[in-house]
Amino acid sequence: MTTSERAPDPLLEVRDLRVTFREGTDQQVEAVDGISFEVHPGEVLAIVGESGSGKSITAHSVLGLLPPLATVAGSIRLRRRTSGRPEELIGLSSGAMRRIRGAEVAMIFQEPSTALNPVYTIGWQIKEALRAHSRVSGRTARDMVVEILRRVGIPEPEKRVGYYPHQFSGGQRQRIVIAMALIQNPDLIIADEPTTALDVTVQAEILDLLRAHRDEAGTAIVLITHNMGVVADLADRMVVMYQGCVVETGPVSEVFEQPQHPYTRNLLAAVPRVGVQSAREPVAAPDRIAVEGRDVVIEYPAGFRRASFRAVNSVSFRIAAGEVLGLVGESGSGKTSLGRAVAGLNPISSGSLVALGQELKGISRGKLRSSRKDVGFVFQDPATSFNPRIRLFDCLAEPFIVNNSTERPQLRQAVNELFDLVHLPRSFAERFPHELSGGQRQRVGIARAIALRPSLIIADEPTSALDVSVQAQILTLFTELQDELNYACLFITHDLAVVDMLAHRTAVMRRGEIVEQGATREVLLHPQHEYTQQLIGSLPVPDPAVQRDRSSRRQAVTS
Amino acid sequence: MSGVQGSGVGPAVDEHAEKIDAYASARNSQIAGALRAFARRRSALVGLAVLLLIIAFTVITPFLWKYSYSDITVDFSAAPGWRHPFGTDSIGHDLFAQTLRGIATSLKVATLVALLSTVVGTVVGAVAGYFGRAWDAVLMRVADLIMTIPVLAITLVLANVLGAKGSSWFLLSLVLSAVLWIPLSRLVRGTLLSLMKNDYIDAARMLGASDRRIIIRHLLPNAAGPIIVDATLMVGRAIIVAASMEYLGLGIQAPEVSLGLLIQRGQGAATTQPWLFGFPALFLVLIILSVNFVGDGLRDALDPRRTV
Amino acid sequence: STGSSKSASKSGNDNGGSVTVSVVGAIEGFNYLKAGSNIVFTEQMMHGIWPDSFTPDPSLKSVMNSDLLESADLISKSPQVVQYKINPKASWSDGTPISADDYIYLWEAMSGNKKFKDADGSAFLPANTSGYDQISSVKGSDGGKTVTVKFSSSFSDWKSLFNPILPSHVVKKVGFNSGLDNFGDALKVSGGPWMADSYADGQSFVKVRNPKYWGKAAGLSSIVYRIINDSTELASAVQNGEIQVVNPTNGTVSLKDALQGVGGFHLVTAPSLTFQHLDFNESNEYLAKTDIRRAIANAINRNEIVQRTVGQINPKATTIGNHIFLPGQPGYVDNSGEYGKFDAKKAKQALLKAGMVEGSDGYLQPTWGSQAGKDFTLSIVSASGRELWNQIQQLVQAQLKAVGIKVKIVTLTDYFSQVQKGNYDMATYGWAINPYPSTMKSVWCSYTNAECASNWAHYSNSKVDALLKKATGELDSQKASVLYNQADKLLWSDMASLELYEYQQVGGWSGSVDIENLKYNSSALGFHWNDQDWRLK
Amino acid sequence: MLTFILKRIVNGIAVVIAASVLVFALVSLAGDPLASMLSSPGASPQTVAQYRQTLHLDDPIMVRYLSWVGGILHGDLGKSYSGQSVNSMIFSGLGTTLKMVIPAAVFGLVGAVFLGVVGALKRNTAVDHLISALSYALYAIPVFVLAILLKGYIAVPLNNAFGATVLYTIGDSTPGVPPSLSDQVRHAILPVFALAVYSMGPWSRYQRAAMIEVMSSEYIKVARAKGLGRARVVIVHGLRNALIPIVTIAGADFAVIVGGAVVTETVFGWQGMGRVLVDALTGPVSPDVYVVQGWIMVVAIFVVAVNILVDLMYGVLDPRVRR
Ligand SMILES: Nc1ncnc2c1ncn2[C@@H]1O[C@H](COP(=O)(O)OP(=O)(O)OP(=O)(O)O)[C@@H](O)[C@H]1O
Ligand SMILES: Nc1ncnc2c1ncn2[C@@H]1O[C@H](COP(=O)(O)OP(=O)(O)OP(=O)(O)O)[C@@H](O)[C@H]1O
Ligand SMILES: [Mg+2]
Ligand SMILES: [Mg+2]
Repeated sequence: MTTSERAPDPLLEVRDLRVTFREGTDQQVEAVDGISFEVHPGEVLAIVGESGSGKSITAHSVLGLLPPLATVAGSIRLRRRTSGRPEELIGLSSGAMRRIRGAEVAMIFQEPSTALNPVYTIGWQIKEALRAHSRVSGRTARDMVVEILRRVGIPEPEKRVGYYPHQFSGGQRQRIVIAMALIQNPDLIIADEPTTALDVTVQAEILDLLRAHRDEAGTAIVLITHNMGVVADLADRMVVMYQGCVVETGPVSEVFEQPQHPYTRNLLAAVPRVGVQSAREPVAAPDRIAVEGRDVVIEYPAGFRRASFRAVNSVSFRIAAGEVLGLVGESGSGKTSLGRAVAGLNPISSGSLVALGQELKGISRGKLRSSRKDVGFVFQDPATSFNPRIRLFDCLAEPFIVNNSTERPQLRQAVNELFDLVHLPRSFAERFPHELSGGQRQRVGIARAIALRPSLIIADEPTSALDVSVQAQILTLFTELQDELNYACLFITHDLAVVDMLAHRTAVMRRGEIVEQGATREVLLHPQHEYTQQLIGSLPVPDPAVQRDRSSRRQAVTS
Repeated sequence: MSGVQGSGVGPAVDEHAEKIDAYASARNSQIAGALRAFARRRSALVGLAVLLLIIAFTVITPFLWKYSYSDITVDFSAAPGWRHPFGTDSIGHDLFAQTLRGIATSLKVATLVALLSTVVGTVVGAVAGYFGRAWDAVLMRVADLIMTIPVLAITLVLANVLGAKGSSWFLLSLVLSAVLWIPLSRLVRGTLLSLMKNDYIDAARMLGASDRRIIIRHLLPNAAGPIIVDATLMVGRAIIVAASMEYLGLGIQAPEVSLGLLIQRGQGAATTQPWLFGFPALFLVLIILSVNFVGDGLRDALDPRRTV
Repeated sequence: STGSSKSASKSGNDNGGSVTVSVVGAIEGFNYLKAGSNIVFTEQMMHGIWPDSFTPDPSLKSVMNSDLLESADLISKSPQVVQYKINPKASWSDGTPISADDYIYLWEAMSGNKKFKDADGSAFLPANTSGYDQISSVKGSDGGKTVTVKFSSSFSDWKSLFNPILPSHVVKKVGFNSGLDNFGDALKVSGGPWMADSYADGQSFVKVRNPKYWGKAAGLSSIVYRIINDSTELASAVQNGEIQVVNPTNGTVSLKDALQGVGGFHLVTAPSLTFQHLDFNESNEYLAKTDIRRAIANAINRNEIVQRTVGQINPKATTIGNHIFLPGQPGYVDNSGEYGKFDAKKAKQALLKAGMVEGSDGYLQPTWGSQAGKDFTLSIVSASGRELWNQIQQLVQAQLKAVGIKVKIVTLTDYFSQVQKGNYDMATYGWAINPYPSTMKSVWCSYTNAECASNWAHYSNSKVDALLKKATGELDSQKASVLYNQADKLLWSDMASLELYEYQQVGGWSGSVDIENLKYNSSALGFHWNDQDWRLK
Repeated sequence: MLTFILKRIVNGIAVVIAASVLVFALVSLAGDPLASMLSSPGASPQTVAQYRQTLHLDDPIMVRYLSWVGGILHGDLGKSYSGQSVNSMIFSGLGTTLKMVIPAAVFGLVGAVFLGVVGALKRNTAVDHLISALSYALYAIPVFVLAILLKGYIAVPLNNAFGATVLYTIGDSTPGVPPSLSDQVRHAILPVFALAVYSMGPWSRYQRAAMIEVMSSEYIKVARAKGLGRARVVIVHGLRNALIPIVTIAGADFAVIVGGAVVTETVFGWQGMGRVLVDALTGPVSPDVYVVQGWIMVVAIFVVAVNILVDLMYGVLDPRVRR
């Protein structure tokens, strides 16, 4: 079932919904500012929009899960299972709302690691959901739980029902959360970014699971996401939100083809696509080597209640001067560990790692410190990579002060030049980090990394904490600067499209090992290793037609 | 956030740039914000006001009041009245003067303890947290030791060892500090360990900053919140421990006066001559209460989450 | 006041009922004849379990225990020989007769003579050897029922000896030094109207009627001692009916007020045989001068001190005028004369004459000695936690300031070690004496003499030495008193120390019980001197 | 988990040994315990010298320490300077103290949990402010002040009103009568209350914070979205998780409660551990090294044991740390 049958009246109808938050005594924040949309039975409706645009608030107001400080106005009508008639949800008594929750409308949350209560077994928690609304005997309940776990693809469900949440991986936990929603057999599932925290390969599986359920049980799904690929994969219709308002609604294919609103256009344009931006040619003559690793092993020592752990297992690679090496791979595969080792922030346990002519294994503290000024590091999270108590001027002046490379009077000049380089107004120097937006902060992060004109930069997922549109700008800046300053770069990301845009060469990591490396174009177009192929196959493409095709092919392969 | 619908404005990078002037005026926004957050808590403000009032009162009144704490007045065992607002004790001390003196002693002890243990605790905690290894191991063992034996027992033993010398307020402060710096050093160590997970520490390392610079410029200022709060709460803790010691007959001794000592002496008369016990107890409770309110206000004000 | 009590009850005539008596302070073992365990309250608790030969009555006259002894006579004066005839019926509760062996054993234990050994072969550790160390032999005859005690030199206070006697057949086995430290079977052997029944560590002690007692049975069936830490707990405990009898203890004004505030309480305030004095350490170069000591004494208004301290506990409290006897004792005479009078003008003049000059801020400055040219400063020490002592320090400080002496108050936790080492200028503490004047000899005889172990003040006057020696050997108490008082006159004129007042005890019993025969006695026994006669009405 | 506990025990033993050496040295050097024996006239200095020898006070400190350790290895904590068995002093004291400390810890914990949970659920309402004010006040009133107030202004008037002793103000039981539960309870109410209240203040603050944090967590939202009733969400999902931090804090604070008990015992005339220590430090024969030593050892071992117990409990409460 790829298109939805339009029932005459909608399952859920949201009209002119407004949500305001009281802040302090007199301030009001309008989180949702008069939005309307509807969901029909069996339909998948995607709600997209930038971070903070009110998507989650909208979802929460349907189930009356807003915090007490929020005031809701407007109308949310749900066609009740019992009466078959629409009923107003706003202002419903808590008892009545409780009977709707789970039974008729279920919700799946973004963060699988915190959505399960850590102190109860998953079987207990699913059973609790089941028994919240129906009288089921203990044995039957248990059988039903095992059955639903099997359906969402948990191996050995008979045994695993007695496990605690921390004994599952992130993807499995999300499946369990979904199982918990499915077991109550609701008419509508609201999924709030159900795959954002997951790897692409796992994401694809979760999406398949949701699709299968919709196809089998005809459940309507509201899918909240900011990932256009996910929308293209699963949704029938979409709602685009921007700053608390709906700016555009329509069938997915129409919106993708002919976006009306400038924000939608902007959004779609900013989405990185594999193979669209031309991958960069490998550096012509890799004669000068910036980094060379041979059989690098990184181990984390045993600690309090923890065995020692080998995060990177015998990895060899090299980066030529002026070359960008993209490092991709699933979460936990050891990318950050490797990047930090190259920067000298983590020691390596065995093998050899030479960066800019300096062997890092067993290096002394003093030598390490002096060699670091030639290496820049751009951190993933712009929020924690700045000392909140230091003005940006001091922050950017620090590299010069620490290395005594610039006289005091010239500091101002040097900092101004940095601001210019990353296209920020010089006046930002007087601000504190929290007075900047995430994208701006990441620019300053890049400025700090290039301050001493290093010949090597390590960037650890520098854009994954940012919105797509901001991400695009940062990536452009990065390319510009690399062209201009011609540093060698280890660029860590989990997004193949980003690699495609930036990297001359690409290495793919899995479980502590590099399974494949080569020129970016080669790796992306002709993946050799099975895992690389899987990775590329799972990547949702922000084009409904293409993505539908891809996912049905993928399903054919996997089933 | 309103009225943007349909305006077609994309998320411009330099969206904030025009508002630059507004920001310039809020340069000291951190301090100002902290002050505002502090002022928003009425209990903290009241606590601060009461504390300052008590301190001012204690500092000024001895110059104006006709009796000194050590004077033996004509009246003895007198109930509160015009001549002696808090009454007199059985040999004729003016209890008002004595209570003021007791407050001063207790505050002196508490302040010195807070200062000393904060400085020592911060330095040791920072070293242990930052350099780890042997430093850390030693600190943690000492901390275990102190956590295992009740603070009061340790201070009792120490005060007893110091004998007569332990009865001066200065040495009493040393005794208390010798014990109370430890929980603070644990706090600093813990705070540092968690701060060190922040990328900006690694960023500073990448620039080649020295350990000293990282500790002083990047770690301690960010740990200042918990440290200041703990130092404030230490004031209350020190007052209680010192008063308990005095109550048990160790620590400050007559003719010096402290609140604990006054309470200890007055307790037998709690029902017959309630003023002997009541006034010192009242001030003791007031001081601890207001110090804790201030500490709590500071906790809110210095909470980094407030600014994010 | 209305709090009824369960324990103070009397049901039927056979059962004499029980009362709960407070004991303030820790118990350090039960053998109060042993050094380190000789605590007044222990003596009171154990009274009537181990029999006394003599007991002081309220007029402090020593009265023979006629249940234990048929007679006790001085049969020879030179050498002094005393003969005790033990009641033939007297026997320990385990059946062993009380005999001369018990007297012999006690002498051996208390003599301080190293030739006698305790059960484990170590030397005995007696709390007080005075008198026993003058005995040359103790012999039994008449089947052990006659005891003959021979002294090597005369000892006038012979009635202070053998109070009490211990069951030697038991103590010989378990040991004098350590066998009676913990409660056990050894303690259950009684030779008096009472018998130890039970002890809860540090919490309570119960003594019950001794069923085997040959004399008049105790009036109550039991006395429960409730051990508490601090006298401030007393008032509310009495008010709640948790305690019926407040054992007289050195009082404070607030304790007296608090007890007085308990409705129906029979308050007893009376002097004890402990007196407070101001001690001058004559190893201080200024205090070594009699003129300066006298001047200081004249500068001190003793009446004011009494008024502001014990006077508020007992309005009858006065200053005392004797270093050896206390008011109430037959030999007491006020010998203070002009030396004990308050006369600040005279004091000042005496100080100026002794080589002091007026300094800048009202303080005198010596023209000689280590403090020449500086404000004349003396320290006065006392122990921590002693409220009364601290109060006297402060009063002395204020009064001496008026004549230009600066007094530095020092409060010590290890007070006694410091005082015994002589690390002080002036001190204020109490001497607890028993009704026998000979005990004060060790305080006033020459500092250098070994038997004068309690003379920490470095006082030395050969005339006093001679008089005291003669007095302690004088068997006629009238004559002895005269000699003691001659010595005391010298002590006053030398201003060896300034006697201040007797401690005032505060005690009494709750209105909820009506106890017959409960009477205070200023000896160490307090209420307990006749506790076998207590009866509930 | 087993190796973890073993490690804790070894660590605890090391701590106790270090404490004993340190305390022995400190206390032995602090003043002459026999000085006050001479404070009554007539006491013989020879006897005191003899006493000193009997107690081995003139032996080198190292020798005395080792002989004490020798005794310990046989489970004998030695004798106090006045001859009593330290074992019996301490264990009788410990029994008494535990009768106060354990109910106080339990009552304090239950009270704190209750106040904290109510405060968190009624966050920023008048009820919450009232509870906050109460917890601050509780924390600010020193135990001995509270105790004096309780005695003078609660127990006495109450007993007068009933015309019988309903609440006792001294001791842990009535001496001389057969022990009964009601008697012990009536003795324990005031001290336990005074002591419990002392920790209740700060604990309720922690509990409130923990509860607020838990209630804002994702799984609470999930539980509500499942359609569970409010009570079930709060108790089964909220409280259960919010108990984990408070248990740790209460365990770590156990030494603090014991410290508070030292004072409470003094005020209420209980002859517990606190009095054993204070008497050993300030009594007639003091400082009494062996008693202080024994005290520190026993309390330290006890606190270590409680902490290990708390760790075990932590494992029960939080499956994530189970092994
Ligand atoms: N409890 C709250 N109090 C005040 N403001 C809130 C609260 N929760 C959310 N908001 C505000 O409401 C707006 C919408 O938030 P919402 O969580 O719906 O965004 P979102 O679209 O889901 O974003 P994201 O993609 O980051 O999850 C934001 O500006 C947010 O700051
Ligand atoms: N400090 C550490 N101590 C112990 N194990 C660690 C530590 N840091 C990381 N690991 C483990 O090492 C493995 C590799 O971690 P790493 O952070 O390098 O992965 P990554 O590829 O960067 O993952 P992600 O995409 O999630 O950032 C993971 O299993 C992780 O749990
Ligand atoms: Mg959201
Ligand atoms: Mg990473």
